Amino acid sequence: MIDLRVEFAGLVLKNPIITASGTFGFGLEFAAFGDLKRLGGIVVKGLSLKPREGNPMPRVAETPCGMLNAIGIQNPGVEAFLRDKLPLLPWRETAIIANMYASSVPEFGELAQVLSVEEGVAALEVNVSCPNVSFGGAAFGQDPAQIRKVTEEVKKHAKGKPVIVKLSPNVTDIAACAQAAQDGGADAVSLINTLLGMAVDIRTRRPTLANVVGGLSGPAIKPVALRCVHQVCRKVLIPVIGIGGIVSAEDALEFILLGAAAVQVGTANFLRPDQSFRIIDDLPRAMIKARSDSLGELRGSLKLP
Amino acid sequence: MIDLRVEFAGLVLKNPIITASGTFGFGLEFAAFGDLKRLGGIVVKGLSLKPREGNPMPRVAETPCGMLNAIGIQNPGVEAFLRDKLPLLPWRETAIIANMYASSVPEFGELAQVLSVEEGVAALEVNVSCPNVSFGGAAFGQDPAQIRKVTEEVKKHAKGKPVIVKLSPNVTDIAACAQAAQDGGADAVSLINTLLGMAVDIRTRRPTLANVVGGLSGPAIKPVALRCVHQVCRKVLIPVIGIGGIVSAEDALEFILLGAAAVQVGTANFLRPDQSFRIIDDLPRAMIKARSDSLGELRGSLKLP
Amino acid sequence: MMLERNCREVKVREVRFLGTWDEPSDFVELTLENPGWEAYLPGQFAMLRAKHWGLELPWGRPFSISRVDAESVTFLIQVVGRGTSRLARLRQDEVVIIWGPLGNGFSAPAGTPTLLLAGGMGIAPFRGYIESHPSPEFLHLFFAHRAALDFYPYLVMAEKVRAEAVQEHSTDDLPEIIARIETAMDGYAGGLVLACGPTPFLRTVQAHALKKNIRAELSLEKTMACGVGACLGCVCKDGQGRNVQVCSRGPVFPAADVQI
Amino acid sequence: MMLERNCREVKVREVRFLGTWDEPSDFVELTLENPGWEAYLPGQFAMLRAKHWGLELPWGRPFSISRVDAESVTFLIQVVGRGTSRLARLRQDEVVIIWGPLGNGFSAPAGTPTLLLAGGMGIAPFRGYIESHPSPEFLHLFFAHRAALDFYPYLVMAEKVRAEAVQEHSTDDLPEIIARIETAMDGYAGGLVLACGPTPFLRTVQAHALKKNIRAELSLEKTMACGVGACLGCVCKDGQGRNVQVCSRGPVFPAADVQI
Ligand SMILES: Cc1cc2nc3c(=O)[nH]c(=O)nc-3n(C[C@H](O)[C@H](O)[C@H](O)COP(=O)(O)OP(=O)(O)OC[C@H]3O[C@@H](n4cnc5c(N)ncnc54)[C@H](O)[C@@H]3O)c2cc1C
Ligand SMILES: Cc1cc2nc3c(=O)[nH]c(=O)nc-3n(C[C@H](O)[C@H](O)[C@H](O)COP(=O)(O)OP(=O)(O)OC[C@H]3O[C@@H](n4cnc5c(N)ncnc54)[C@H](O)[C@@H]3O)c2cc1C
Ligand SMILES: Cc1cc2nc3c(=O)[nH]c(=O)nc-3n(C[C@H](O)[C@H](O)[C@H](O)COP(=O)(O)O)c2cc1C
Ligand SMILES: Cc1cc2nc3c(=O)[nH]c(=O)nc-3n(C[C@H](O)[C@H](O)[C@H](O)COP(=O)(O)O)c2cc1C
Ligand code: FES
Ligand code: FES
Repeated sequence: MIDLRVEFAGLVLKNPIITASGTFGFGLEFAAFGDLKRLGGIVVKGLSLKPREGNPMPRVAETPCGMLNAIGIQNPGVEAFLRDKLPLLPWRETAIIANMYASSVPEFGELAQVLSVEEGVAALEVNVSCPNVSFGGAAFGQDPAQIRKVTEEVKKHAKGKPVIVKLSPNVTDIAACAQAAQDGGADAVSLINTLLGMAVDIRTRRPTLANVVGGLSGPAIKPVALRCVHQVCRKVLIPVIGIGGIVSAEDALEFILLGAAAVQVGTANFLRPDQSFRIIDDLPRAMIKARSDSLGELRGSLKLP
Repeated sequence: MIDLRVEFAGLVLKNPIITASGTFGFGLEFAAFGDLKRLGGIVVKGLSLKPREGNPMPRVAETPCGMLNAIGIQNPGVEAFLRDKLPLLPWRETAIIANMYASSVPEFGELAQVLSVEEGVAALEVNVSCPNVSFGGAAFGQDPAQIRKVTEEVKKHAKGKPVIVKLSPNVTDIAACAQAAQDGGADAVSLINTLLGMAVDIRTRRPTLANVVGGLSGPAIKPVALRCVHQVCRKVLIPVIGIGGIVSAEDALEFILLGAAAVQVGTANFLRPDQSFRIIDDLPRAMIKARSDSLGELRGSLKLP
Repeated sequence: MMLERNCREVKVREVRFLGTWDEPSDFVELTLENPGWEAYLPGQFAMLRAKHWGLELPWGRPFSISRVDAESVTFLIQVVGRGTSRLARLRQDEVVIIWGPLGNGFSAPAGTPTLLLAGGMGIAPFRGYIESHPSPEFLHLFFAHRAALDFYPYLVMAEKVRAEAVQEHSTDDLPEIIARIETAMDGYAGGLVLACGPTPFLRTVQAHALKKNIRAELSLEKTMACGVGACLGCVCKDGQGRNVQVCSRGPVFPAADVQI
Repeated sequence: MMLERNCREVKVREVRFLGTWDEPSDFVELTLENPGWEAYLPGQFAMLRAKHWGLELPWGRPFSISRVDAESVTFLIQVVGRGTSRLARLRQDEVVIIWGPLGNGFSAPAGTPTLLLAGGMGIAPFRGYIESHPSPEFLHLFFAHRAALDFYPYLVMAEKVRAEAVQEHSTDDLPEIIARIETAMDGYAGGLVLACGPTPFLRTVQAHALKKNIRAELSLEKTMACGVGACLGCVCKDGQGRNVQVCSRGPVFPAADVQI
């Protein structure tokens, strides 16, 4: 039996496969399709202080090997999450990571305060990269100075819980953003969030999404995600969580070879709702392809010319 | 018969379908597959002052709904192009656009000088966005001040030939780059060039491309390209040429609805070498879908909420 | 109906396509191996994806479960785009990935006069509804359609329950069709009206139901990415203006509780 | 051979798959309708793409033309990845997009003792080579293979020309196989050696040809996006160290003129 455990940023995960925010609901939606306890971790849907209805419909569109979403962080608010969802999740066995969305620096701090007292929350993921909200979101994520500020503020209220800063690829220099997160005290960075994209319906002559633009995810963006993770791994010392277009165990290993400590699986959960579990099942086989029985040995072992 | 002619930036094209640089060779490679005179235009492979061998192999990789390339502007040099290729092209009937690559501002000027005396060259496309060369290329393309400088320099030597500046999507604010090109005197902008990406082979534990990173193109990036064209069309007054993931006449119309004056077809030429000709054949049918018989009426007619 | 038990048993299955097709058609009856479902509620749906689709289409596609027997499950599919055209080209024994039954179903109260309003492919769920209803003699099917009647399973259904069909040849026919729908609904003021069809059709039904205070249930159609309530891509507003997932909280909603 | 004429006639065609397969296999003989080709040079290849691939795989796939007759063209395909596995699942009459014949071919001088060195699927072009050669009695086929011999068309070919085959069971067999290749080549010092196979195999042939000054031609394999010389993704270095496209300037190169 290959040991799939990974440890980083104060987290101990059964395996490096974490489900990505917004693509796995609050986990409970997937309990029928696999044993949630088997997951390395679950990042829940983005949470805000107050409930949010999100953007108007339509807010998803399928694109070649990918999809656009402009959900706009619809969520029941952090209180409802802590009251109605978290207790039902197997948080003792699987890392439940809270994905945080706020529209100002102090609000991020407040949210961190509320979440960090919860035993069931393993870590905080700071979404400074959502392209689907008009205020906050990507605005922070595209400016290293802001990233640093938000990180410091969250860290201040995190009571020692690991703080993961989730980065946007819609920037000229993502490594500089990662550096800013590290400077702000982040325990890890996760990347990438979605690429800003758009779809058009020539019949109606309207954007397919009511929000006009949305975030592109799925296999289509994996090459961009790999490049970003590569750039960031070479720049920062804190652990990196790789995200973007992962649908298979091989894909996951590609990110780990670049140096990622773990990965998140997003859009692949829509390919079929048991896909994250299948990826975990398949990891040992994929590791054999890479001629290794140790994730530690694989991590960062990419040979560069 | 629907009139497909488009006029912009001093160019008169039979139709808005132009083949994109680096994906259609010097045009001659495709003469067996369609009548080159039927194309709206041909942008030839990137040209430099001196011949270039490009990057080491492997330098292409297929990705989901897309591909990576790191050709590195292999080309026989501008002199050989003018001597051996241009005379064989139907430049009286179809706009032959020279795509220019140089590694410094003065070199861009020199190249423009050489090209602009040629009757057979309809316009100059300035590639300030190639991700596959270590010096120049994207370095210019990510800095609006540099874009402006290069544009001014090329414009100065263009002897009135239209100057099209080709923009990179690997930036935080592509509209600012377009603005810089306009400020520098560009007659049009074309976008997008490829997204910086990467692929990894877990068996060899090496990047698939010898150059490590490469440019992502194809249907996968169409949503990003549409978003960029939308942002740029709302920002600048000069004409915009839409590029990125176009494989069908419908795709082309999507860009035209956003305001593009014409489009370029790249990776689709690899789907099958007659694809650009098929797109032209199919345009009238696609226009019926959008309930129009006029490209002028369609252009920029997107209804925003 | 064992819905509770059933729901916990929703799994992703890979099943074989049992049919064959002689020629391409825009309306196909897709029969798959029964994925081990013991029960379902008519009105529920499943997400389908041919195994060979690969990655170009990352989403499954939702289809109403039309009927289920011990060996098989049947869907009625109209080809409208990329996914449906691929499904309509399946060959025998090809593998389809399926998860379901998903969502809720229509109410099926015994002994209640019930009007089934079907628009186009909206007829699909009513096939199984009729077959499993405790008192089919109380059912009345009203079917509005555009394509020729033999593209739909109308005739086999009309053998089992009282049924009438009206064809929309052009939009000029709409006022009359709407009038007939409303008249039919008026006859079920004390009973139940179930509707499944395109959104404009559902709006007609909803407006009349609310106006005349007729108990009605509507099955909604939205683009779906996950089908299990996770992506929040399929929401509609409930009576209080709050977003609810059509896939997991619907697709069937009381007409009074949903904004369409 | 009418190559000149033929080259001008290269077009993209949509042709039907004429075969059927009983069961999945890793080695398939793919026979398509003849796309209207009147002639080709053995060693030339074509780009193939099943029409139903859609957009996930944007590139066609290059395969040596194995044989052509008035009705059909045949390729020998080993399943190694996404495109070949899709081709090996084609069903009868399914449409394949094809452009070719592409590239150059092997020399076929009459009356010249010629050694055909095939490694694995590198045997494909020699099938047609043997059939169309002006003096097959001068040919000798040497075939190095890994999979069982009956996965390849070796036996039908051995009926027509002198032939020997050697199987590589493990890498331990390599030194002996290399020795046999070199010995065979030595017998053709005054003639011609043609080689098609994996790159390490070609390197062996090239090294010995240069050492012993034997005239040899090598058919190269590179990942190809366009197949027509446009993308510059398939280049190798020529004798002067300049990049040349394998698809349009090859795939066959004189052993002395190419760096592999
Ligand atoms: C609960 C539910 C039950 C359904 N039951 C049936 C059924 O029994 N039979 C049947 O034929 N169809 C049914 N549909 C509709 C079916 O899901 C769509 O027609 C199908 O997903 C289209 O897939 P496509 O890939 O062919 O189209 P695409 O290529 O994705 O799109 C083509 C066109 O169809 C539209 N479209 C895409 N998805 C949907 C959708 N979910 N609903 C409506 N329009 C859509 C697109 O906007 C586009 O205009 C149902 C939908 C839902 C939500
Ligand atoms: C001129 C030429 C003639 C050829 N003739 C034949 C033939 O007659 N029969 C035959 O079976 N094969 C032949 N090949 C090889 C064949 O093209 C590849 O096996 C095929 O393209 C792989 O496609 P895939 O989608 O299945 O693999 P992919 O999924 O694209 O890749 C799977 C693996 O195959 C490798 N690969 C991809 N493309 C090529 C390539 N062009 N050459 C070598 N390896 C590749 C990849 O690096 C990867 O390791 C020929 C190649 C060339 C260039
Ligand atoms: C429908 C949808 C909703 C998402 N919601 C969130 C969110 O609330 N917070 C967040 O940080 N990322 C969100 N994301 C981004 C994903 O977590 C992930 O970063 C992105 O989709 C790239 O990964 P993928 O290609 O594997 O999907 C969402 C993505 C999708 C597709
Ligand atoms: C193989 C290849 C080579 C390219 N070479 C050039 C080049 O020399 N100059 C340039 O400006 N763009 C070059 N490009 C970028 C294309 O012109 C185009 O901008 C990009 O591929 C996006 O369009 P597409 O998605 O339609 O391919 C190249 C693209 C490819 C795939
Ligand atoms: S389809 Fe994903 S929430 Fe309904
Ligand atoms: S495959 Fe494109 S140049 Fe050879």
